[in-house]
Amino acid sequence: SSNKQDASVTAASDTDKPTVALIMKSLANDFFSTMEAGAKAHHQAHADEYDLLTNGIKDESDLGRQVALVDEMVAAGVDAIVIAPADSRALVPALRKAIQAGVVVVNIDNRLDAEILQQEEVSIPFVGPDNQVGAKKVGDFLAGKLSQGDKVAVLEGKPTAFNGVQRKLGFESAMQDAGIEIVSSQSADWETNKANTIAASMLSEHPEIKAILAANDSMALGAVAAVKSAGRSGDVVIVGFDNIPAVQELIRERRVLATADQHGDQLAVYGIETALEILGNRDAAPADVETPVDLITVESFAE
Amino acid sequence: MPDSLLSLEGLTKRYAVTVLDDVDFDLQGGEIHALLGSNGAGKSTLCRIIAGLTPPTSGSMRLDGQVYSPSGKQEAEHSGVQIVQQELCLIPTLSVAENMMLSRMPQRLGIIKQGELRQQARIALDRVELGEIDPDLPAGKLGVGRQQLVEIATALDRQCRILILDEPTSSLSGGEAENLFRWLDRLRDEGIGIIYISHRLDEVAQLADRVTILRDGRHVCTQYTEGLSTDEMVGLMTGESPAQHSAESFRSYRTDRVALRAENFSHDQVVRNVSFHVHEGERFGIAGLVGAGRSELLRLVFGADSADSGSLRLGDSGSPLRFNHPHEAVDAGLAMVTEDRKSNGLLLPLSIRFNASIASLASRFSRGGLVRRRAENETVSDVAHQLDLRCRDLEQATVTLSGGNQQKVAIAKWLVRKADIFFFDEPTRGIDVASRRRIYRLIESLAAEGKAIVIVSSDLDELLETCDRIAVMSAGRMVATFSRGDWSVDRIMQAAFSEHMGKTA
Amino acid sequence: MKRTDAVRAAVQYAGLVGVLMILILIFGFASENFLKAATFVSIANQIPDLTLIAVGMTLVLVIGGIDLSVGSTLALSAAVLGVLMADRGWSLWASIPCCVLTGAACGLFNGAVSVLARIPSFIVTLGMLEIARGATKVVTQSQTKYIGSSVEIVSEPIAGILLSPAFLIALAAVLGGQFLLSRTVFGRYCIAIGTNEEAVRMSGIRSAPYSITVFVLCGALCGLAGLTYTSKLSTADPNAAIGIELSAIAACVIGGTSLMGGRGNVISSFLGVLIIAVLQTGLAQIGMTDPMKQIITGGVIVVAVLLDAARMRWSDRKR
Amino acid sequence: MKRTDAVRAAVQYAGLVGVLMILILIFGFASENFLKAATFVSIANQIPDLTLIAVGMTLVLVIGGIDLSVGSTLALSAAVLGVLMADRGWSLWASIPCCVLTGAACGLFNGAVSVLARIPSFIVTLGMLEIARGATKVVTQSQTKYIGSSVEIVSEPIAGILLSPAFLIALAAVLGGQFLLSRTVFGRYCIAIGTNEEAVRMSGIRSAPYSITVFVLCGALCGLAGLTYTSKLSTADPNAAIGIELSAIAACVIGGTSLMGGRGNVISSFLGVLIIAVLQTGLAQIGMTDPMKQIITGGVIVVAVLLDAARMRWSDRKR
Ligand SMILES: Nc1ncnc2c1ncn2[C@@H]1O[C@H](COP(=O)(O)OP(=O)(O)OP(=O)(O)O)[C@@H](O)[C@H]1O
Ligand SMILES: Nc1ncnc2c1ncn2[C@@H]1O[C@H](COP(=O)(O)OP(=O)(O)OP(=O)(O)O)[C@@H](O)[C@H]1O
Ligand SMILES: [Mg+2]
Ligand SMILES: [Mg+2]
Repeated sequence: SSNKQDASVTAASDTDKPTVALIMKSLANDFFSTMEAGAKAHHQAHADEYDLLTNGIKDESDLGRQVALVDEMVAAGVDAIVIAPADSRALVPALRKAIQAGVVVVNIDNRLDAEILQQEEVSIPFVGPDNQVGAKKVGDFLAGKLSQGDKVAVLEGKPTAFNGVQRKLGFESAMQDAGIEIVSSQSADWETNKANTIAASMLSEHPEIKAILAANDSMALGAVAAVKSAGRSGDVVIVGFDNIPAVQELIRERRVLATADQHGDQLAVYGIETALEILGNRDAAPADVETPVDLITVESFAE
Repeated sequence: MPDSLLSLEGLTKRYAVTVLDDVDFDLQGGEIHALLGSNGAGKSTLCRIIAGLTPPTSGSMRLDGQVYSPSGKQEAEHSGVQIVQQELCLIPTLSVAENMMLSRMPQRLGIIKQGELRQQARIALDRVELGEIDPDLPAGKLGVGRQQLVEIATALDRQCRILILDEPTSSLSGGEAENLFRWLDRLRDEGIGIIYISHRLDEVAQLADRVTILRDGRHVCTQYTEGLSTDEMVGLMTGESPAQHSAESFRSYRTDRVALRAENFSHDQVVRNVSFHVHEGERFGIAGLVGAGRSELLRLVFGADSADSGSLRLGDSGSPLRFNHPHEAVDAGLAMVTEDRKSNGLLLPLSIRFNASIASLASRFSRGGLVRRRAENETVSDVAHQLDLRCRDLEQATVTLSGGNQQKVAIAKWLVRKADIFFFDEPTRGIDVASRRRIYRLIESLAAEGKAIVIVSSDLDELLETCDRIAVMSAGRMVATFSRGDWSVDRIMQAAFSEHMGKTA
Repeated sequence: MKRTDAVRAAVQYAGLVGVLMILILIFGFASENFLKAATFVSIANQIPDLTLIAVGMTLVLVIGGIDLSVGSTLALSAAVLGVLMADRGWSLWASIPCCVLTGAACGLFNGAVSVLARIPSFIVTLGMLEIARGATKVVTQSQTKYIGSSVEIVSEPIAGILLSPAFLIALAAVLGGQFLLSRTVFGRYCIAIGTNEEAVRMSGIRSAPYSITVFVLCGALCGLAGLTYTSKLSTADPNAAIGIELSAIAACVIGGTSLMGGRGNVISSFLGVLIIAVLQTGLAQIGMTDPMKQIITGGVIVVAVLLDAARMRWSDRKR
Repeated sequence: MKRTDAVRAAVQYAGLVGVLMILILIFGFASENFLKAATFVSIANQIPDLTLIAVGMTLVLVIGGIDLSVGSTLALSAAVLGVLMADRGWSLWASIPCCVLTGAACGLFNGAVSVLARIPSFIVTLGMLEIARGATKVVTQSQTKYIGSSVEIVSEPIAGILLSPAFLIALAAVLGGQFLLSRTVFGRYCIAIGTNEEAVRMSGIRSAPYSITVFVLCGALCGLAGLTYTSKLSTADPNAAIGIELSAIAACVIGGTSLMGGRGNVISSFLGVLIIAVLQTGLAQIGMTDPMKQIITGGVIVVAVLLDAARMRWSDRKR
């Protein structure tokens, strides 16, 4: 692991090697730490091709800090920025400035707002999954286990987070298609403990609910605990999103039904590769890359 | 009788108990009117009402025949009433000058005129011969005596028609007090009415035109001072026939065994190479002017401040040592009643019981780490009784006690602790005559038990009355030591000024 | 004596209990399922972590300090527990001491640095807030550690009494903390230190060991809270308890503990915790929107303290 | 006289400036791009919000209060600005007063309730922290409001001097705040109130108006910070500045302001802000891992205060 440490500190020292800055959201989140690990592994395998700087922010809503990071990376003289924006609007002006300073920018994970991009007159290639489609897949799988007229509850992410909204929409459309009613939908701010409190309240207020759909796996963990302490394990089904290791175990134990894997470890790699490609050929028109989102159920671990 | 400057009628003040009950009082212009009473009689409360610091529960006041009911201190000041309170209330983080000018800063558009501020403070200080105080110094850096002088200088500097002084001399030594009296005489001649509270009855006899005596919140009498002896005053205050204390003779309990020997203590320029010793059963007094370094000396020996040099021996044969923290001193059997009870003597918001037992919890009132409440209560109430503490019950917060009773709590803490060597820094500051006697008797009985006692006091009479020996400090040096029998007030005062003479000459 | 003591206690807690009752009534009316056992079981399940931390915080506030690192300390202790149990396969009983000791070690750092170097505990514990959180991420490699049923036993109701060991631990901490504060020499010294440290020094008492011990105790309680938190979620979460310091301080201040030191009551802090927990659960149960939840929570915190202050003034006047 | 004043000031700030210099040197060695103009421009661009808030916080701390609601107040002011400009199409100049007044109104609530009802400002502003954040979400409907270039001018470098209006506003606030505190009657009263409110009352000065004004000032400064924050992002962000209260208090305490009131220096707080900003930027530039960043940040905060305390003790002894 000491190698890994070294890799993270390598700053831009070689002038002929491009430096890529990866700016993520909260590195305290499993998803982004997986993403970072994937990026670093890729960098180690291609250490002669580029230098890598990775940075994250305190939590997913610390926009100001992320904007500052963009500035700082430009100041640090990087050649490309691969960013998972914490907000789809607020980052655009800062990225526009970065582009004006000659930095290549690639957008991953959370798509920047097309309208604002247009207003700011920039185009930034997006590399990432469609969260709504992923959530729909999870929702559809759940619906298959329930029957029409059943009641469910949704744990939303932060209401300001674009991917959270997308996932909620995906869940909703799946439930609607199957004729299942959402009786309660509240935000638990992506947090395990908050999700635990809220899920517990949902269960005592609506004892009839058959399933809880969590917009990320951390919240699914909280819901699992709430279902357990309400003594209703096996009776209330839970699904999540992100496929973090803790939830993989719960799926094996059949305490969580399904989650979605957007291949976080590869997401940044796709982004970095796209950035390197553009650096190699500045004239090519950058195109969006849609990355896969897969449904994960207990069958996924069967083989 | 001419029209009064200020007259109070039926003034009553209730907290949990009635502290002022239907009190009448009047003050003429151009008189010094002393308010006397034992601790907790209600003197300060009466003055606080006049100064607008607290409203009366009922009763009326008239100033110049007009109804006067100040809504706050500012309004009282507007009507020409100034007060110097018993408890120090300078703001330690502000400079002396800012403190003095706090409610009337020289300013333009809210911006302080620094030069003018300093100058006005300088003038006010010089007027009362406090030339050595730097107006830019933070007030917290001054000793207690100096702080009291600054407060007096502040009040004297302001135009007023009524001046209230609540125990202004409690931390002052003879010289400063004389200086103050000269000023008060001058103000009296200008027609200003002065209310003067003090427990030093000889001062009152010398200064006041009339005295009003309060007892337990009630008005006892108002009389001309002339023809009233201090013994009679005491009798009126306590309600008993005049005591025959003056007949009491001094008795020494001094033994040959040295209890504590301090050698060559120095700290900055405040204490300079001071040595002294005290025997078991001896009462050793230290006299000096304000700022002479007496308090600092005690603090150094006690381990409260770290000395530049100095060592001490306990007993006849002890090896030299130095205390680095007061707990070492206390463990070795020392006790110190500090001079500033507010800042380091008492835990003001907490109860009497809590304060009295805190130093002895571990040694006397603990079993397996638990507090033995029963034993604690019994001991504390015994000591409270011994000191004649005036309080509602032992759970009363010490802040709500009268100044003198607070002092008794500070002493009670060490009586409960049972030390071998006692340091008393201004032990009777703000304590009434009767209680003061009680404290002297208490000190005497401590001496009789063979305890060694060091008393620092600005009240020379106190030292003359209680001590076997009196040392005198001047500007940080211990310049002389007198034994009972070969001292005189003159020689002591001369010694107290000696270092200053040298400098100016 | 005993009688008046009880009366005095009742009056003392009346304001907070009143606020609590009002909240329960309001939620009872607003939601038909609030006044059911399930709700109270769920609340009892939520509060151990915050309660344990509030007890430690009360002690720290009493000596005039503050501990901002409680959330990070909880997370670090939980991370140690998680790594030992999930990765190393240690048993629960072997891991618990390590978990509590981790918390105590953080507390020792806080106490030793702030007391011995005489710098404000605010800044030392703020530093610790960052340090322990960073260490948590190092220990867990920023991964949520799933432990599973072996740790769940701590928060599962004990057959017959419906209460979990976690809840009982928290209750014991409340009673123990209150006893410590009001009946022991140690507690007396803590109150004295918070009131006027200089006066304590001049009374011949060394305050440093007591102050440091308080921080260590607070850290150890955070360690215990890490255990209850982990057992509740069956997972050690590196993002656990972010921001809990504000909730804990709020609970203490609602309970009348002074931020200036010298005044505090552990039982009142517990009532503060209950108010916060009931509010959170109730608002979630009536399905209030997120912004309204925040507005109401903020409002209730202020109103609770306003009411309590008014009651105290009123009862002071009556005496 | 003037001369010694200057010397005294130099000594006073020497500790913090020293810490700052050491940090800059370390980062200069660790990253070849750190000691370039772009880095300092980027730092200058980041600090206005925190600086403005730290100025307000210093004043509040000086009177012995605390304001936890600064982040939420900033966000609410920014939200008002965003809605007026993005949705209503108001001009920047018409919107700024509304933005600042929103902040001042929050401050007025904090000040009026805590001072008049005599309850701790900690709890009132904690309530406000929730209330204003909830209100922000209501106002913006939990959406970031993209404003665009019309608001960017506040944080764009003015041609020729390389500094943005936002930075100049923050600098003016620092100098103004320090002047207010050290040279005006108002400032001296604030210090007196924080030291001993009772003594101030005894001097016949009503403290309530001063205390309330300080909270209003702090609120208004948060409003201004909302403007600089928004202009930096071109977007009004409902999640803006969460947790900034701790950074702001940390900056003040690093600068020697006492949480007990009565002592504070705005310029030192500004140095505290600079230390925090340099640390953040430097650590990001050398690409330290996230957990290490936190650990180092925490460590540096503690060490900075330790060094400053040591320096103060040393210079006290020398006198
Ligand atoms: N705020 C208060 N609350 C309750 N009781 C009080 C309060 N202030 C004063 N008292 C009580 O009022 C009584 C009179 O106090 P006061 O300070 O007027 O006495 P005093 O005559 O000045 O005594 P001393 O000579 O000791 O200064 C005392 O018993 C005191 O305990
Ligand atoms: N901490 C301190 N810093 C600076 N000067 C001090 C400090 N403490 C005391 N002094 C000064 O040292 C001198 C001696 O003070 P000390 O209190 O020992 O004198 P004292 O003889 O007890 O007189 P009194 O207590 O009546 O003022 C005074 O001038 C005082 O202002
Ligand atoms: Mg009095
Ligand atoms: Mg003295």
